[in-house]
Amino acid sequence: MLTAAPAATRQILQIQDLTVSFDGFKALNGLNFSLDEGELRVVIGPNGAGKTTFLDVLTGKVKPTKGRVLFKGKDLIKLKEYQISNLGIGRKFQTPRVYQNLSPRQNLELSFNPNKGVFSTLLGKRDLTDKIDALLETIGLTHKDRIPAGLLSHGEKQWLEIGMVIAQDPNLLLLDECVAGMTDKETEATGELIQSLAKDHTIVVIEHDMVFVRQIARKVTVLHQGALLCEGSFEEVKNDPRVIEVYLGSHKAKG
Amino acid sequence: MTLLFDSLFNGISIGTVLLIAALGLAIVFGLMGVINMAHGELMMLGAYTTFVVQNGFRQLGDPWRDFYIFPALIAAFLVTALVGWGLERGVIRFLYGRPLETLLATWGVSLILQQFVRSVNWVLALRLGGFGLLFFGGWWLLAKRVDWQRIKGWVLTLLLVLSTAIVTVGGRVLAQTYALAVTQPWFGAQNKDVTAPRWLRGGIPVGNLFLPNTRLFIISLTLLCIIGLYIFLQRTRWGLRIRAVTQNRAMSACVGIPTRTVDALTFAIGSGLAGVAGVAVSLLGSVGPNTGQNYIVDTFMVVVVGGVGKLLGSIMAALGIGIANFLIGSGTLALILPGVPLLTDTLNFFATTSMAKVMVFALIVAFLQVRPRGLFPEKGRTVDA
Amino acid sequence: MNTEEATATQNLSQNDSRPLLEVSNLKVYYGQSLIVKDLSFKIFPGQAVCLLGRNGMGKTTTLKALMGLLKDCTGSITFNGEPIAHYPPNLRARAGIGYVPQGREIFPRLTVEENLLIGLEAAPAKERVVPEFVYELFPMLRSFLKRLGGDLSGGQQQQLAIARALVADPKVLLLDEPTEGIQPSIIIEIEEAITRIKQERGVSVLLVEQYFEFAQSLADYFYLVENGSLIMEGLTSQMDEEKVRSHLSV
Amino acid sequence: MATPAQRRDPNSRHKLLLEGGILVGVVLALIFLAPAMVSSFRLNLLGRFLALSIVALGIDLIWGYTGMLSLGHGVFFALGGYALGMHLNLQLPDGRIPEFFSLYGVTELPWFWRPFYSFPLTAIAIVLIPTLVAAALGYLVVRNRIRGVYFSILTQATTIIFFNFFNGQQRLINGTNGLTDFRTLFGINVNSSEMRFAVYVTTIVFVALAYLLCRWLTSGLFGRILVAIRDDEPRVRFSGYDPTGFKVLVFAASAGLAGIAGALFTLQTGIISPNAMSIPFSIEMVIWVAVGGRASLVGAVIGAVLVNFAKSLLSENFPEIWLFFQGGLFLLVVLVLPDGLVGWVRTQGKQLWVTFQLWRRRLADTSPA
Amino acid sequence: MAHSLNRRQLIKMGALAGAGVALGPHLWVKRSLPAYAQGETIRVGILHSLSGTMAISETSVVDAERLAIKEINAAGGVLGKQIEAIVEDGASDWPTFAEKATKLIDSDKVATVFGCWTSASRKAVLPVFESKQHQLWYPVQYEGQECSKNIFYTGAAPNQQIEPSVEWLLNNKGKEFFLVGSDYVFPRTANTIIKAQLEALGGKVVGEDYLPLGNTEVTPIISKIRAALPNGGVIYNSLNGDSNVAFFTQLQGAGLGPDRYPSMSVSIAEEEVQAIGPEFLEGHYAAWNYFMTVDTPANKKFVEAFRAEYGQNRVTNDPMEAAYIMVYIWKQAVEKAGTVEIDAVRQAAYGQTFDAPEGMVTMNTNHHLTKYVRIGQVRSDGLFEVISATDAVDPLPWNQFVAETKGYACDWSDPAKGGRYKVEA
Ligand SMILES: Nc1ncnc2c1ncn2[C@@H]1O[C@H](COP(=O)(O)OP(=O)(O)OP(=O)(O)O)[C@@H](O)[C@H]1O
Ligand SMILES: Nc1ncnc2c1ncn2[C@@H]1O[C@H](COP(=O)(O)OP(=O)(O)OP(=O)(O)O)[C@@H](O)[C@H]1O
Ligand SMILES: NC(N)=O
Ligand SMILES: [Mg+2]
Ligand SMILES: [Mg+2]
Repeated sequence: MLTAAPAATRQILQIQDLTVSFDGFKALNGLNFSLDEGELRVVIGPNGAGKTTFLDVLTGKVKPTKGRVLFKGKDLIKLKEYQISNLGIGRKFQTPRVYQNLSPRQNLELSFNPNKGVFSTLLGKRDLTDKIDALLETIGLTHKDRIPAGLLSHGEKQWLEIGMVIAQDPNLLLLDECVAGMTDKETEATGELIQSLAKDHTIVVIEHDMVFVRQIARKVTVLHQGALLCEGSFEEVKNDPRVIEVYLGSHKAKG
Repeated sequence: MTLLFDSLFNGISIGTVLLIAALGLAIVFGLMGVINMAHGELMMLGAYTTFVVQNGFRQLGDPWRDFYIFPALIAAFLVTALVGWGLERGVIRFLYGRPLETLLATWGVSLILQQFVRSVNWVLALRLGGFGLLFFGGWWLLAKRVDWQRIKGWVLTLLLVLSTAIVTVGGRVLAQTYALAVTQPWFGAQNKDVTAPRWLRGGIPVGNLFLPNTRLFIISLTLLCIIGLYIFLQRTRWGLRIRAVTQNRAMSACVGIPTRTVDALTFAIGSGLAGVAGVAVSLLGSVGPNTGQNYIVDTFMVVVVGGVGKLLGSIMAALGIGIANFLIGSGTLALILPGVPLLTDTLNFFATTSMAKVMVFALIVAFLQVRPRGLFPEKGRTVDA
Repeated sequence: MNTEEATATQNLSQNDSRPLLEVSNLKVYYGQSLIVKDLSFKIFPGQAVCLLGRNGMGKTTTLKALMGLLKDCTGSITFNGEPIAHYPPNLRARAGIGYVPQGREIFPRLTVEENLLIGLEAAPAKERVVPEFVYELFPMLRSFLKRLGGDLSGGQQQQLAIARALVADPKVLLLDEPTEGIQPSIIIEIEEAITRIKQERGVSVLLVEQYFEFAQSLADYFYLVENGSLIMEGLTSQMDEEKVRSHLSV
Repeated sequence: MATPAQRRDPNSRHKLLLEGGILVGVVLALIFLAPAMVSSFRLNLLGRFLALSIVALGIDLIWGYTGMLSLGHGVFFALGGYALGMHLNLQLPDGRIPEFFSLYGVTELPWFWRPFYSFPLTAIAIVLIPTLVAAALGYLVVRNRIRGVYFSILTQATTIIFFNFFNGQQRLINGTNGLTDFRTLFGINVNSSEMRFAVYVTTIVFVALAYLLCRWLTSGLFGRILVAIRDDEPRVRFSGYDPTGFKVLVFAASAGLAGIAGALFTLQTGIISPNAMSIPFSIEMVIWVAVGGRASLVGAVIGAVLVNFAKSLLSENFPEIWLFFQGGLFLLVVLVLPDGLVGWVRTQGKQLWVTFQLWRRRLADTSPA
Repeated sequence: MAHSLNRRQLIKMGALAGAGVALGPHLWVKRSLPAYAQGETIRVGILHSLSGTMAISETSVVDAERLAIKEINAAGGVLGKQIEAIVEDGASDWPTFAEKATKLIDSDKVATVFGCWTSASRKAVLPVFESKQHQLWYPVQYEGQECSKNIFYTGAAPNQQIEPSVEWLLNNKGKEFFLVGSDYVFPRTANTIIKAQLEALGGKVVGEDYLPLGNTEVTPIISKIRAALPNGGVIYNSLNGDSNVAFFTQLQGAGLGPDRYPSMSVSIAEEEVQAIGPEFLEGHYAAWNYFMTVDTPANKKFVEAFRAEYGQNRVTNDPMEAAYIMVYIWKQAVEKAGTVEIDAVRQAAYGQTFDAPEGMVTMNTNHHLTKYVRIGQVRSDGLFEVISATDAVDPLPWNQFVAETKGYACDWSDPAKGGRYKVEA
């Protein structure tokens, strides 16, 4: 396994014994997990392993049955979704979720706003045009910046939502399957984008695309049946027989 | 003990009326998501159908006149189902996915239906029928021509003008020739009298109590409807189809469900149930153009308090509201809970029918604070996600 | 690109020379804008055809048009020798077109079992039981029969969507990015299963896929779409990979 | 459908100026041209309908933009109306109480009437009471994440509560009859033509102000968040916004507007009764907005004025069967103009414009030949 | 899918067609109506609810008014001119009443207005008629406590209906009363009067309940009546419209028959009996000035004329008769004044007598009619058996049982007295 993180790096996220149960079914089952500040972590695992549920807990969408979640030392469990978001956690959902009747430009503008109170939103003055233009360029939607986002294709929505998380500028980015439905080249571009973001953000990426995982992975966590199966470098994980058994499949894994 | 039983029976009596009125809505609104403001008017049509059937059976003389209620149930179901079917084909189907628009459109429909029963006479009926025959018949005939698409626009305009002109003139001639016989409204604005058959009047004395037959009849009718509905939704594939179609119309079509038929049929059944409710209501209250208006808010309340889309929820909600209504309105609650002076005073203040309504609705508001999605809320990931 | 030659090759590879699905001059508008521009292609019985293209190029739009979900489209669609362009979607489904849409489109408030039963609506046979093989292909489904479709994880939903299309025993399967969100081992199984269905039952497949290797190994023939037009087609076995990939990048 | 959200392109200033110009133009036309063109009866109707357009603006704000369908705005409208009505009923010589009290044997003015002797307090109450009631109700409801039809039904239940209460309390507020028989305001006869014109002008000014308020709320980031809440409220939370505050604010604001509208309407109609809290009236308000065009402020104003004029004219010309038309009108609008009149003008108007341009060009091309 | 492309167009057409069918004829009739040129007719307004809850009652009143106008026109009109009625729909909405009243006065310049049913609508239009110095004729029994210079009231004042009926009940049916009414001003005020009267005459009110207009759930009330009057007693009923049907069917369903629980209704007339069903009402009582069964030549003529005009199955009732009367009294007043000028007509109306279906009535200077009071019992055919009748009773708009108005009267013929003056003892 990896060496323990140097004492200087602070742990930004600590999770102990996290359990989420839905009418008796344990989507997460005694999960322990921690993340250092500035880390880029990839989480993989079979369908239904609990990866999305894990993000649901982190963002306040699901309240855990048991366990502790500390972000920057604060307990997240009692907080509401928007409070968590304002603490610095941004999320991209598994199926892209953008504001259908707002244009990509407006979607981004909404995420850029630093003060999200009612009155500061109403009274605040800001000009973000340049920043938004730059971001639109990055996500390749400059030419579609004025049409309602609901009309974008699937891949374009994926890009837009990535842009929205970036615009939010959180300390911790949670990206749930952000390259699904992208071409190989675009996947690669996304990988590069994520790596450049990783310079000054902590990031959790959930993915099934092994090529992509290999491109960006430093440390990989494997979830299985709501608990930690193993953790390590890409090569370590890829060759772990348990991972091959439950996840990759025996013959020809991609990547 | 009698007090309790009395309250229970009376509460259930009130509740079943709400329930039978709400059953159709539980389908149309609960399952299909159509905010049908004309639901009350469909009930009204059911009540008018009862009136017509009753008069027909009166002509038949004695043994028959007491059994009009059964054919009336069938007729009311069929008439309102037919109207519902037309409504779905003509209006609702263009509005799926826009629930709030259905509210506005059906509001328009409800106004039209109200006015229709006030104004309808032979002239109007023949005009509408004649127009339908001329216009749509002409359309049907001409649509067989090969160059139809090309000539469609102006031919339809022509047909429209022609058939309107013909029925207008025809109607006038008719009105002048036969005068009162054809211009007299069928129903008019006045209320009509539907009298329960003799065997439904009176009641059964049980100890100190008196259980009115009409109420017992309505309770049984409601039970019957619930059972029928349950079988339809759970034991046939329709229930599944309806739910699939309302959740995702496009995908339902893609798995081979004839969505149009499902929509029309579902709406027709929901409307037909409204008609049946109309029969029940005609035994209790008046039959008039406004008959439906009195029920519309309460029925929506029932469906929502129960949890939209939950049949069981609607049942519980209706009974709950009924019992609360009775307990508060009759002042029984104040009798049951003596001792606390302030509470008793408050309860007495609300112990008139009018103020009981205030109290019951206030309780509903409070209830929704506690259970924002009704008695039986949808659960799971997709809710509020 | 020599279309005739390609078609000839295609025909050669088939015993039955009549295409199962033939699309010619398909045009789709969204409002004023033309999204699919004059697309023509064929699929033969038992053949797997892949539609490649970058994001937003009109692949999903094409499949939706084939299902009859879009109103502003022109062109002819022939299925099994019958023109079906005027059919509503449910008749197309009943005629034997199975569809796995992008975004899964599971019925969220139906249970897994009900979702599968709904899939049977298009089945030609009248018996209403879910065939066993879908549970073998996706064992997960069996353990979650009573769970709401909307509660499933993304990948589980995707599996359910494929299963839902398979239960109806379609003649042609339209798959819009079927591997999205599915774990690698199951992708392999899906690939094997589709190959098997194709061979054993002669089911044709129209596949839209970004996962290049998957597309390559499953499809016999490919079409490359850019901005709503075909720019390249051919047998997958003879595909100029570099050229295709260059079109797939921005 | 999509919001005409303002784009910050270089000529946005220009557009803003244009819009302001048009607004001033319309206001001036209404004040100076309309009286010369229509009879005093119609002018009075126009004044009333303009008052109603203020509620319509409020409804558009919460329904058109934020997606909260209130079926109970009649309550806020009536609260505003009653506030002013009480003040008008108290314009009596020393110590006498409004006449209707004697019907029920009430000899002493109920305590809550007292503040309404003062016009400033009344003016504050007209806005503040509806706003506070809405804020309290809105907070409870929104905080519990009651949305969609649940919200609508809840507002409907509230309406019934208020209606029955006002309807049943003859001794406090004159029950069904409502407040009527207004004589003077500021010592001037409310039926005098000067007063009527003054009220008319005031109404126009308030419509303009309400328009500006809504315009301010719906443009810019705030407006976009409203739309985002309408589209996907839970998602908004993950973007870091608490929708509660936003929703309560616009709900309260729209209730305040309804209160003002109610007061102006009452003054011009001469009566406020619990009928204003009846369900049909609240539904009609929504219909005005739908007819004009959801999520279009101009549409709300136009819708309110047009629908009401249509209703007036239809019922005058076909008193026996006008409901056929009224119902037909709603049907037609919903089916044929799904985006309301303004939406229709936007799409069809654009098309017509394009056709017209083409035609002109063709004309220009062929003319020299 | 070309068919869906055209759906808008089709709907539009369908709607137009529907509208055409429904309205074309009306447009036609409308335009062809006044055969006589403008200025040769006298316009009058008719202002009732033709839609909404109150349409149930008010439409037949319109029928009666139209009949009277038609008869007058057939007999040569008034002042040699034909009367032209402009009908407006108050839509059961009080502000709408006010709006339409204004319209009739300002736009149509009518000579007078016949209209209203509910007291609420009358109160709503009262300021309009007063501020415009115009005139309303109001045909329904009401709660009194009002005496406007601009309104003529041709229905009963409380002392011409409620008070005598209470007295009759006390004398004949019992001392314990349960009061049921619709939740609006007439029943509430009527019950205030009844309570004062019972207190003065030694009766007792054992319970009181109000149902919202149009509400039909009466189960709690029935329970209360049984609880309050276990051994029978008098039910005094001022429910309006729809609620009555529910009330009487359930009263019978619960076994509370007229033998032990006689009820006296003041808002149920022949039309309502038809709608409720005579079998539920048989044996119950109602108090009115007029019943269809009143045996006078004038009534015979009235009923025949009405049925000839509107159909043999139609019935007449008290408000219809009052409406019929008021058109004639207005006509007589106009003829006496020689003009339609409001004030002249008002002066001329005082003392007008008319041989009405109910008997000879006289317009008083307090703007109310001297009328006959009758108690009727419902027969099996749905008409009333008149079982008690008084001589003509003079109207007292200000109630003499209610403390605040005791000793007050109204007289508009004397400027010194006016609407509310203290009568010297
Ligand atoms: N509300 C719920 N009710 C019941 N079961 C649930 C609920 N939410 C999640 N589950 C179950 O919990 C398990 C974990 O789901 P989750 O979405 O976290 O998986 P995942 O790891 O993200 O999978 P994928 O890779 O397919 O996205 C699944 O089996 C899912 O069916
Ligand atoms: N309803 C719509 N109205 C207008 N434009 C639309 C609509 N739906 C899609 N589009 C546009 O049509 C184009 C093609 O979309 P489509 O979904 O077919 O792309 P795709 O090839 O499937 O892309 P992806 O790989 O991202 O799924 C996109 O540019 C999209 O913005
Ligand atoms: N005056 C009445 N009956 O309202
Ligand atoms: Mg997931
Ligand atoms: Mg796609």
